[in-house]
Amino acid sequence: METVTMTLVQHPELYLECYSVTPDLFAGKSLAEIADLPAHEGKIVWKLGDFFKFDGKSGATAAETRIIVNGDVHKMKRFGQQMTAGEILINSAADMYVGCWMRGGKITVKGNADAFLGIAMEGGEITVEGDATNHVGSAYRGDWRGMSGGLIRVKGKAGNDIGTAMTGGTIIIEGDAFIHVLTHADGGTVIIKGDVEGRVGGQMVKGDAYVLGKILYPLPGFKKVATVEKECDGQTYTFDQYIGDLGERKGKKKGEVIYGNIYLKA
Amino acid sequence: MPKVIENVGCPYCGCSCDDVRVTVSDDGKKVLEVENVCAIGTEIFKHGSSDHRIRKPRLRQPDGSMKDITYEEAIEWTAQHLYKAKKPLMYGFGSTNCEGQAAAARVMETAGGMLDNCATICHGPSFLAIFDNGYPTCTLGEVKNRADVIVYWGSNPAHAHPRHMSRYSIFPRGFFTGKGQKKRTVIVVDPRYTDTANVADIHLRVKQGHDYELFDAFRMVVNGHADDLPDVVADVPKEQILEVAEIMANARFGTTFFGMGLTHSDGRNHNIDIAISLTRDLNKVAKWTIMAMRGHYNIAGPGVVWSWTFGFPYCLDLTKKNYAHMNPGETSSVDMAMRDEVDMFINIGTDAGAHFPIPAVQHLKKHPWVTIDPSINMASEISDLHIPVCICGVDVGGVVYRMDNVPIQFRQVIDPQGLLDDETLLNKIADRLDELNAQGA
Amino acid sequence: MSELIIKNGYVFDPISGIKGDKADIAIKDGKIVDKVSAKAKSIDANGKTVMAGGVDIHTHVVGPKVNLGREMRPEDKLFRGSVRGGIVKQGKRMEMGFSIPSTWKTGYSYARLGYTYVNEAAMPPLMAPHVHEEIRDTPIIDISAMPVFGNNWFCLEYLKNKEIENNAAYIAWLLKATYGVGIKCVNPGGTEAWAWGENCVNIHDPVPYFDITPAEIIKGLIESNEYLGLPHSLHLHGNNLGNPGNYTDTLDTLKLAEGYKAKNKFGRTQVIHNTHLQFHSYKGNSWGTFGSAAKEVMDYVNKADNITIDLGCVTLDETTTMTADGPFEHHLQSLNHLKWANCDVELETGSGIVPFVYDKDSAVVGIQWATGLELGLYAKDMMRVFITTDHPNAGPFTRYPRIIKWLMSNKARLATLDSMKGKAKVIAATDLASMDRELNLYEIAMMTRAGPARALGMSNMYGSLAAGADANIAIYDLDAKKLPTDPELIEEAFSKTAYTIKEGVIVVQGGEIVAEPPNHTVWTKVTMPENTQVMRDIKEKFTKSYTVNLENYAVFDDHVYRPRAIEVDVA
Amino acid sequence: MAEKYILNMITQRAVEEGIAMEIGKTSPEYFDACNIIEMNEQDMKKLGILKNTNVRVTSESGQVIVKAVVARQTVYPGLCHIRQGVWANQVVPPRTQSTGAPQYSGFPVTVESAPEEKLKTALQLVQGAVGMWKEV
Repeated sequence: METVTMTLVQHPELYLECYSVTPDLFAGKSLAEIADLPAHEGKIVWKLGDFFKFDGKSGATAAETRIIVNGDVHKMKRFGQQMTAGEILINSAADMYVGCWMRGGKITVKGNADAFLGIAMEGGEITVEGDATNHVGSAYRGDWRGMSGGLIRVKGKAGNDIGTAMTGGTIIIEGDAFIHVLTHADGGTVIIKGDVEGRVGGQMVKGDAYVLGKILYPLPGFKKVATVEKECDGQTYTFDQYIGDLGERKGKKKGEVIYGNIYLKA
Repeated sequence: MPKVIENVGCPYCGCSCDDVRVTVSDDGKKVLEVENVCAIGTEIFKHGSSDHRIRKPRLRQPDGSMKDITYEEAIEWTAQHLYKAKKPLMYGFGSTNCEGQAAAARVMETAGGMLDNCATICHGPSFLAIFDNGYPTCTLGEVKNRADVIVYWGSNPAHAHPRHMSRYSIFPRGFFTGKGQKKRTVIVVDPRYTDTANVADIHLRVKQGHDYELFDAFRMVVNGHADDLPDVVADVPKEQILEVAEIMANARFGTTFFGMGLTHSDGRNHNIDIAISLTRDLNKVAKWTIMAMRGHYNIAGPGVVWSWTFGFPYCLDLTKKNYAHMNPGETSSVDMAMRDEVDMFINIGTDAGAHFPIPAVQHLKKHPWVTIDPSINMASEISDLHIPVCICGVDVGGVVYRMDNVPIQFRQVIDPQGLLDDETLLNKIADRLDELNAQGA
Repeated sequence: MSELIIKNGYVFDPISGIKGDKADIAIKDGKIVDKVSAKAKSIDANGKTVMAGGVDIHTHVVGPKVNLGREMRPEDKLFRGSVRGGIVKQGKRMEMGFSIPSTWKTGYSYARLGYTYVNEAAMPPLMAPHVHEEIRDTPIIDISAMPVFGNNWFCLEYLKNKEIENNAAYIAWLLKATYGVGIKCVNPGGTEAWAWGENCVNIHDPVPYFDITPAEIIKGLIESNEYLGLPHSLHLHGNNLGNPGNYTDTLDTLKLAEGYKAKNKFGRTQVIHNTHLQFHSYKGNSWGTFGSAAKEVMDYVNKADNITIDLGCVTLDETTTMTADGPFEHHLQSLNHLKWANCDVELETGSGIVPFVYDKDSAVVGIQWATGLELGLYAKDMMRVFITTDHPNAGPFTRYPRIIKWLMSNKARLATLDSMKGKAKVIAATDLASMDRELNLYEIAMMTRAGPARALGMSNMYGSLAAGADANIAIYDLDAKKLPTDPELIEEAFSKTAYTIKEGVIVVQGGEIVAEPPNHTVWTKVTMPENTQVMRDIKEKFTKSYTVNLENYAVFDDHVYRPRAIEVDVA
Repeated sequence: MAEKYILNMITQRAVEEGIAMEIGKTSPEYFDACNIIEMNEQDMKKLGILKNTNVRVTSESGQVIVKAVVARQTVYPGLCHIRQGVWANQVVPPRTQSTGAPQYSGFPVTVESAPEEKLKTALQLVQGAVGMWKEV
């Protein structure tokens, strides 16, 4: 694997859209060609080279390309948009849409990530060492096809709309979360290791939520059915199992009704 | 001889009443009398012929004072700043006609900027819910003619839509509802005992910010899980939930009118989303519709006009010039203000100065600020340039969209006396931008 | 005086009977003429196919339900693969949306396909000003819109009492009030029933309260239409759309036209135009036994020369269904569980919208796809059978070139069929695999311009290359004498014209928009003696039941853009 | 000295505010209509606030002086309401939960008796916030 290191030399005045920063677009290009890739700041179309200095070398394919981003890029959006393979390491906080519509590969953000982290992700892995905000692994507005595969791990806390309209894949929030976890989901798994304010699994057709802390305001649509031992992110705990959302429509498989589940640590 | 103009549209709330009678002076310059209008609407017509109306654009001077300038100078100033800005934002349209909104779309597409309307801080979450779950609705006449159960949820028409209950919902005698209020059941869900709750048959005093749970509870009942319901949900006792669910399920025709109580509290769009889910559930057993209590007489307008222009109703990012992008939370005015994402602000037909949370105003004020509005308001009084325009429905007519998206044709009642209307002003700005773009290219 | 001559193209013009001969088409001041002066600008169409500008008889491109579809589907504008779906920057304004394009994209896209006139198939009268605002903002193409009548309280009451004359007078008044072009009827009675959560599933199912049946509504509207002698016939979307086994209801509906003869001065021959017939031609009694009844239905249509139809072909895309058939959309959302919009319109109509994914691997979808094509291939009189997708219901109109490809090439059909997971079921439930008919360009010209123009009663203006018609012309990069063996090239040629000419102005060249002349709003102006009874009824309904004042209901003249009236006199 | 006690604040339209707004945001009518906080009587007692006296309302994003009144459209204990407009927006948090709509309804505030504090006009508040206010 080859590595391209991009180091911030100039802060944008507003926000910069770094949709070109993906292993797919860097692969097979010289540093000069990479520096020539576009980035929008409002209506101005800049080149990545106007903000970053580039070192190293890209691989022949996305899978063979690692990108390291140095400098404070918290005002830069859309790192790893639609990437299919390779790696991105961001050594600071990043703005919105990290790994949006991502299909494969790996992204690590050392700091915080802003909203719409990994929205509509299909595969790959995102790790955020700081906090995330709202809409982690949720769907784009109006789409009933949210995150469908891959793994998002947030080591800090997160806000609202985690896994909205999710259909597959896994989201792990190691800290607390606010409201709306797996809302409208039709599959997928969300693990919250801290506490949640409420609205876990609202309008959920199918899917699994694991909460290791407390749910302050549980929804009336969930009913406790069992106490079970389950593995959750490599550890086994005893959970109270709730099924729901009983207000929402439910599918059937082999004559059995399929429910969404909340596993709340007992 | 004073002249009476009938069937005039009222430029206040989303009721967009079109039965106002206005008497104007012989010279067509003054409104003498208005009838069939609520107290708020009256003030708008009065204001239209006030001697204190601003009639010339005003540019702020280095000493902080405002100096009258010509429209041509104001157009030039605005076009130049739009041209220079990397990411200008035009926001407002609570009180403009659709013709003006279409012209605004052209301006911001040409400028490569952001375009947003007041829905962003009002019913924007309702749009988000419509995106996610659809919108089973009807026109207001259906409610008047058919509805036997009416729910006002987080909305307070007694204050915000003064003639709503009398023209469209509770009181009128419609075709199948000849007995009017007597045959209708009215339910109000609100954390306050509002003046609307006061005329209702049932008031559910929901715990503020917990409407989502209450909707979930209703859906449980409608979908056959009443037995699993907790004793109290969002401060509402189970018996009351069962009682109201029974009324809803037995409606011949029911309508839920929802307002800011849902869009402004925790969960925002999800509160409406689940209300739509409940409406869908109820349509399995009864006939149900749902409607947003849109605030202004034509605030549905920009959503309609920009949807046919760009495919999105609000929060438009037109900076890419060849395609539009929308994602509220990112491209919404208050979020962009708070993140310092924009570098010019045009406030049109609204008052961001008064209605945005003050930190957002402080952020926006770091950059050039233009206010296009007939009145002196908070935005005009902090702006660099204030351009007065016609009041739609008073000095200029046009098409407006009522809260149920029914287009209503508004009439001009008095002479604009030299004031430009929004459409003309904005098209002149767009023409000038076309020239600047051509020169730049 | 602008003059233009198109030289040496292979001309296909069913209206004047030209079947692919090399001919020159002369244009002067926006009209087709017999000849022009030597100074005329010339276009070399050598080796190319020349047809009149396309005419779409049934599409949903402007108005409230189309626009709510746009509004409620931001994802229709999102990434599709690596690019944004269907967003092309070619005109002056942005082009947005795939299944429900923005008004600008609509105009530009139709022009690129060589279409210059389209008929918006459903205008709720109360919302007419909205329709006209969108027509203003749709570039290039002329547009007419049909107000919907099949669930209108006035019509239900007049027709219940057999008052054809009053019903006709009301229709004439409403055409003027809305600047509408003709009579649309959607799920007669069923949409009114839906206002109470019910439906009329066949033509004898009575409408709640109004005590009338769909059959009576349909016959009454035919009679009213012929009483007025409107340019177009009753434009019908019948009951029980979309359900297995519905073809018997369709045949019952079509038989209602028996004994009626078209009375008009426009050369129209049909009394019913049955739209999107594909959705009405199903066998079976469940989704498991679902099958095509295209043969049974077309056998009837072929015999009944007072009927025209359009296909409503499924294009195998993710699209957005939208119709004034409110109960159908409610039913559809219960099947696919996607978002659902509905809007019941007071005293008049309703509508529903549900996104739909026509997944080619679903056997039912494959059968729908085959059914639409079978209808076209079983047709005998191509002047009565028109290509549509019921845009955007069975797919976006931007796929017309693909439908043309399938109709013109058995190879293309079999290739698509081969790619379907449910291929075996599709073959078993339809005749398509055994049909080797391939339509020719003359037949395509009948199905896409000459036929629809005649059915709309406008073949003196549109869909024709005869002298006197509007100079609306499409030149396709297709050598009519040497059609490509690769069917994909047929699709490509019909996707982007070499030239599109609108009223004598070149608007598309090499697939790119080069000009945007103003379009027209086409409508029907009926002149007839005032009917005091009807005027009284109108006043009463507005006083008692509408929420908009009568004086604000009719579209103001200055809210109609560049109107072009078709005049009808009723003595 | 009253203790600090967290209330849940909402801000909504009122007809008085609507009328006054159309008269003008710099009018005395607007001033009178919008600079009041409506509370439950129990909360006022608990906080030692006398009816129709000024209080200081503080949220995570700012503070404002308004006059405390017993809500005519009753709020339950723990809930308070300032009519939408300039005064409410001094304390409304601009956070939107990534929807674009600020937290107008349902945010924590403290309300303290401040009878000596003066009410500010709308213009004074808004121009003051952006450094443009000049005493005349």
